[in-house]
Amino acid sequence: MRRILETLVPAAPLILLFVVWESAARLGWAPPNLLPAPSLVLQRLLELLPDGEFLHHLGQTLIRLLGGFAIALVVGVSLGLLASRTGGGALITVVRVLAPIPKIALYPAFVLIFGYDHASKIALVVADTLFPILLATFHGARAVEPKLLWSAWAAGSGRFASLFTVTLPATLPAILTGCRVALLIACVTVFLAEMISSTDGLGHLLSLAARSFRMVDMFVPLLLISLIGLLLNVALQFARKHLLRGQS
Amino acid sequence: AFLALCGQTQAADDIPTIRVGWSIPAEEMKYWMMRRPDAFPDLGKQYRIAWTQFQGTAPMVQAMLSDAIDCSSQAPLSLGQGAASGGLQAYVLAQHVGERKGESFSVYWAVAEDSPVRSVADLKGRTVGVNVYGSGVYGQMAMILKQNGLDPERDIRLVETGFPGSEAALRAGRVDAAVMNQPFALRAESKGGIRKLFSLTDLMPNTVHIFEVCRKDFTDAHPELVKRYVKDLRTAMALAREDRAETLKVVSEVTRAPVDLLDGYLLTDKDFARSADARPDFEAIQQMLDQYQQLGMLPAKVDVAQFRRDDLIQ
Amino acid sequence: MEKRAMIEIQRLGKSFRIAGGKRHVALEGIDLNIREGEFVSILGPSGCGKSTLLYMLGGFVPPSSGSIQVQGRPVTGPGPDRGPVFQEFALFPWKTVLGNVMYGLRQQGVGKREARERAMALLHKVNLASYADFYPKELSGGMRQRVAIARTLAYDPATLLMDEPFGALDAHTRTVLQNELLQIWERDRKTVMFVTHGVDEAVFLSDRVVVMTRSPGRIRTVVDIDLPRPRVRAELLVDRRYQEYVVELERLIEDVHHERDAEPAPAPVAKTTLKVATR
Amino acid sequence: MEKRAMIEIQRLGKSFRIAGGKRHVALEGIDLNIREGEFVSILGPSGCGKSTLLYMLGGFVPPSSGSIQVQGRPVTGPGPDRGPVFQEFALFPWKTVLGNVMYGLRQQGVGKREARERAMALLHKVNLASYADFYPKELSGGMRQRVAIARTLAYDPATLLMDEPFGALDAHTRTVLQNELLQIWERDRKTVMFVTHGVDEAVFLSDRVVVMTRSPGRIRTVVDIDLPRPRVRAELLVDRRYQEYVVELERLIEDVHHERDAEPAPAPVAKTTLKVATR
Amino acid sequence: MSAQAILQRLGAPLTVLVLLTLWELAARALALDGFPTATESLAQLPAILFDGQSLQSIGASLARMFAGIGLALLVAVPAGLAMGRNPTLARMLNPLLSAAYPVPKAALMPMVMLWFGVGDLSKILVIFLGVSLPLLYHSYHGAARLDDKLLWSAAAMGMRAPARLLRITLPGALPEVLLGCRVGLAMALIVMISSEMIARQSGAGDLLFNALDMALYPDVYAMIVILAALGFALDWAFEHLRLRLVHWAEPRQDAASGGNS
Ligand SMILES: Nc1ncnc2c1ncn2[C@@H]1O[C@H](COP(=O)(O)OP(=O)(O)OP(=O)(O)O)[C@@H](O)[C@H]1O
Ligand SMILES: Nc1ncnc2c1ncn2[C@@H]1O[C@H](COP(=O)(O)OP(=O)(O)OP(=O)(O)O)[C@@H](O)[C@H]1O
Ligand SMILES: [Mg+2]
Ligand SMILES: [Mg+2]
Repeated sequence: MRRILETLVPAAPLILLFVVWESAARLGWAPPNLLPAPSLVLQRLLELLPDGEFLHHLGQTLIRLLGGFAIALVVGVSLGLLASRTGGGALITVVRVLAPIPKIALYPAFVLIFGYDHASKIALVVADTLFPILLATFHGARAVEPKLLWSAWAAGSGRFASLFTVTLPATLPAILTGCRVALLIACVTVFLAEMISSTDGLGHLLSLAARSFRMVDMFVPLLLISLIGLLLNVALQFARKHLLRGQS
Repeated sequence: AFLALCGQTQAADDIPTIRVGWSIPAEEMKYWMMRRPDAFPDLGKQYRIAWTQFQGTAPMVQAMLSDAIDCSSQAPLSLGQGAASGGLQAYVLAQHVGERKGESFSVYWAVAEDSPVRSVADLKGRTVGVNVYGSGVYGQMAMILKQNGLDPERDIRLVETGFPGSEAALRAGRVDAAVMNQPFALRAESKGGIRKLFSLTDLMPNTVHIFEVCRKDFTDAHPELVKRYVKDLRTAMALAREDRAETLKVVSEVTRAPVDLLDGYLLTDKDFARSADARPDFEAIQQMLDQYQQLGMLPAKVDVAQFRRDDLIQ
Repeated sequence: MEKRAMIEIQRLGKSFRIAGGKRHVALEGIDLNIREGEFVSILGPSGCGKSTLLYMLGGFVPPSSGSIQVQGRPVTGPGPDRGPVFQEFALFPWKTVLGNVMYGLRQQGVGKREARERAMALLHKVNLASYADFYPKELSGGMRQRVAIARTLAYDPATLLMDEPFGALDAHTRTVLQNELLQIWERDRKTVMFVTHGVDEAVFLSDRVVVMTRSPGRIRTVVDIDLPRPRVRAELLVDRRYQEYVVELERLIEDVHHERDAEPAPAPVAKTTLKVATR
Repeated sequence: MEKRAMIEIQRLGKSFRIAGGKRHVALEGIDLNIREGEFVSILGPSGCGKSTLLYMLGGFVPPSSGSIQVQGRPVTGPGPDRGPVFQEFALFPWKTVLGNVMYGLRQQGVGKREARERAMALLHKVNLASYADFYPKELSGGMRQRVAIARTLAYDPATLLMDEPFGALDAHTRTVLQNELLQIWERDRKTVMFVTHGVDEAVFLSDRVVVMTRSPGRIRTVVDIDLPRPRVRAELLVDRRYQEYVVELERLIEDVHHERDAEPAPAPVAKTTLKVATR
Repeated sequence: MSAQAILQRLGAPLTVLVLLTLWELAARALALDGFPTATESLAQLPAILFDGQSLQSIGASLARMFAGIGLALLVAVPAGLAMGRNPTLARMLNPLLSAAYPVPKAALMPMVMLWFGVGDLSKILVIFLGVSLPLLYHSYHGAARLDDKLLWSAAAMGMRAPARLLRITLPGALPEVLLGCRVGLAMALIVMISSEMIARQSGAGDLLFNALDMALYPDVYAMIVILAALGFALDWAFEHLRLRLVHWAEPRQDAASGGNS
């Protein structure tokens, strides 16, 4: 009983949202040609899920999403750690200049450089998710208690090695927060890339449906990306719990 | 919608306002009205216009469905889909641009000069660029491919380049055939190295590209207002055609394209066709709607009659 | 039998920039030579710069003036020859107790298995073997302090820089660890800099006791503790000389506290001839 | 003359979930009554649960079993009647020394000016007046500890819960603050729970001393300290009864340490008849 | 020492110069139509910067951006802090948030237009959503990692929970909150532009996307340069503010470098 309640609490707002949405659609609070009932969307989603072609689109999106995120994670954490050490000032200037650029404007160049396949979309995801991770890592690393580093150096750990044995684990909480932000941005960006120019992926399905005003079909990818975001976040939360079991 | 009122820049006095959506690059009538309002005696005095620019026609259908705008520029496909699937009810009141075989520019697909692709059929297995997958232009291309024995879904690899990115994609070798529209076609031609493969006039001589649409409920409620608007649109068309030099300036102000570039095609035979009275070509529209239905891009037959309100067009 | 100086501190000073933008002088004109294998304690009022001195010896913080040489070479940074035990412990929160103690060994290239064994042996000594899998946040203050001590002892640095290492321990545990430390020291002849507030602890453990003035810290006096070694607590406690040392140091500390800030501190006496305790 | 119980602790126990998922018992079956205005010290081995006990008294951490009543009402949360001094100080890092000490006063609605004056007076007492504008990170360990003491004394809670409050101080400063605390206590008759590792400190300050067993902590013995008040250090140090208390408590602590874990802890003796020290 | 100081002063301009040179070289080497060289793009700057209307557009965008940021600060920071200190609240809101944030705002434009019109309000909303993401999560985790004993101390002084959120949790988590702000500020410029992608009135995004639509790539990149400069200036100003606000938390000046080497 208690367990049921415990799993229900986090789900409650989502359920509430669904109820409100459903009644909004059913009771005509929102025009049905703009907002379809969630039950219809869910039903369509369940119809589509076993469909091979739909799964292919889903797969394409996931490859771009996770591929881009993984690259941003590795690059962002490495650069952030390096920038936190002396001499990293130049790197931070570069970040300052590049971070606020709307990456979407670079997309034409990405397409010409990387082609119309995965690479250009992954590049866009990387460009959008890199900086949240990099900045979080940088600030986290700068705030590491110096005595932890001193302890490591005194124990014979080299400057470079201590980056991984001390700075990285001590920065992990900040990095994971950056990841959380970046992961959600990645979800949005991959859709944006697929909506602008693509012939596959969920974003493509969405813009196709939107252009022909098939609202139920349009909300299927939206619902799916929500679910993906939710699942990725749950995964991240587990990772966080495991990785930070000693801390906080 | 009540929130829309707060966000909207409402006219302080009781001069009626039309909320109009527009886009670039080929709506000279609207650009004139935006940039040279003094040339229109009623504008600003009898009625006002709140302009909002959109990326493409589909968002404008959505905006009309959301009651966020009253009138907008549309293309046959987006209007047809809006009507068939979105429940949009609207009138087509003026035509911005179309094509006229032999007299005007026609959207075409280009290949590199030295490309082995010589005919449409040669496109089999090639990468073809299109502005937007599922757009009207795509539909007509698909029709042409079919007529040449190609299955547009299987026999070619399609990528979305958009009109602006088309030339660059072709030159970078990312596509084998690229879709060309003005002013990008002119720029590409002047640099050379490309060859026309086929154009939309191969399919039909009088493709309609953009026309003006107003919501039915809005028009029926404010017929006088819409009438004034349509009248001014026609005045703008006349002005645009008469005073080309000024039109070049106006368009340059709006699109920020340099006058030199515009001078190369705008309102010449390298440009789309405009009719003096800006009258919509309903027949051509119907023909296009039928093609789209044939291709499965429209779920049902859309009768153009529902978009007519002749008393406003005279 | 004079041994050569392991650590040479000359006219060492340190000032900090504080939030207002002003500078705060923490230490001034410290002169001190420490021989190899010597056990030197530092006594001084709270805030007089004892920790700061250790940081500079460790090479963690650069001096503002003066110089420090260890084995004839200027200190440019930390090294595994000088092992610190920080006042705030500074345990790695992401590592278990065992992981913390193994860290230094692993850094020195000791194999996992051996590192584990040696770490566990040390944990037994500090009476924390049953807490090997705990994380620092799950420990009490005194337990953390013991882990910090074990972590540094584990990789066996030639010099120990210990900042009130037994401050959070109960009397019994403290005595046990004092004896443990003395044993290690007597066996390996480490050089030890030992900051403490316990006068009796300082006398019990040290060859020399440095008494510092109030902030800004200078060296007030250096007292040689001429007591036989190995020292046994029970014997020492009834030794008259031991008691005299304690009384004398307590008096010195009282003096330090009652010297007005305005008065110039007496000239440092670090250069007194060193007498090696008879062993 | 029996005063009524200020704090009633019954069969109190606390266990923690540790990282592995297991539970670790920190405290077990604590029974203790503390009268209003009583000064009770707690002695016990490192890690036996002294801090945990104070956390529960403060209402910061809920007990796993048993109950605590303060003035007849169960503790449900923290309140300004019980002021803690934490072992790790827990200063507000974004406030200056002065800001930290003023904080509680301002919280109680004392005007800015008055709060400032009272805070400065306290800072003078802990000898930190010239550091009023420093931020916590710019202080030495002992200075931080003094700020923490001043911060709690400032808002004048009826009960003080002090966790090794003088642990990081040098002997002189410690004596000064002990006397200060005694004065405040004698004037305001606060109830004080005082965790310490200093047996002499406990005897010098307390009405009763609670000795705890090794982890999991239980109460081993409660010793009444039947020494006259007001107590003067110089007199006390030569008082035979004082020395006897110290020796007895030291012996008790030794015993506690040598009791095997396996042995059942002796029955708690908290309910011994309380004798109020003659004053 | 002074040479080092000079180098430090010149560091940022020097880095920017290197960046521009790299861009120039890369663009020349690639010779792509959609990727103009630095010189071509910088040449377009005066046309934009000396045009009153363009400046007004950029100003209008910035005004919306600051409105969005202000809203995000007011809503996301308290919400994040509350989630950080209240696990039940966090458990309830987390799924909702992680399901809501991934939804591309562009796709919801019809609904947004329906409820908020095509004007400033809907754009401010989109900016708010973008900026609130890092603010919320950094506040959340910052608050969750706060040392309990600080809150205990305040509670023992008689401070109630809502006041603790404002006066203890907020300052205690401030370093992390401000990190969220720094990320949010960079994102604000990005969202400011992308909020103007679909429905445009006068704004910086309008300038940029029009140039994109016309394939005027040097203009696009000139806008990018302007945005980068704006971002740089904002970040620079914010860093100063940040250091003033959290100087108490910065590790010792000479700490991370360690030693006097
Ligand atoms: N980062 C800093 N910024 C400014 N002043 C500092 C800093 N660190 C230490 N100080 C000052 O330097 C002086 C010496 O500090 P230190 O920690 O060395 O004292 P200590 O002798 O170890 O004291 P304690 O016995 O209390 O630990 C103090 O007055 C302190 O205020
Ligand atoms: N958060 C926690 N999780 C798990 N175990 C804990 C936690 N906090 C304390 N403990 C355990 O509870 C026991 C008592 O800890 P506590 O801090 O109360 O000890 P203490 O008597 O104050 O010791 P010390 O004198 O060393 O400060 C210890 O064994 C410790 O490991
Ligand atoms: Mg210190
Ligand atoms: Mg404790």
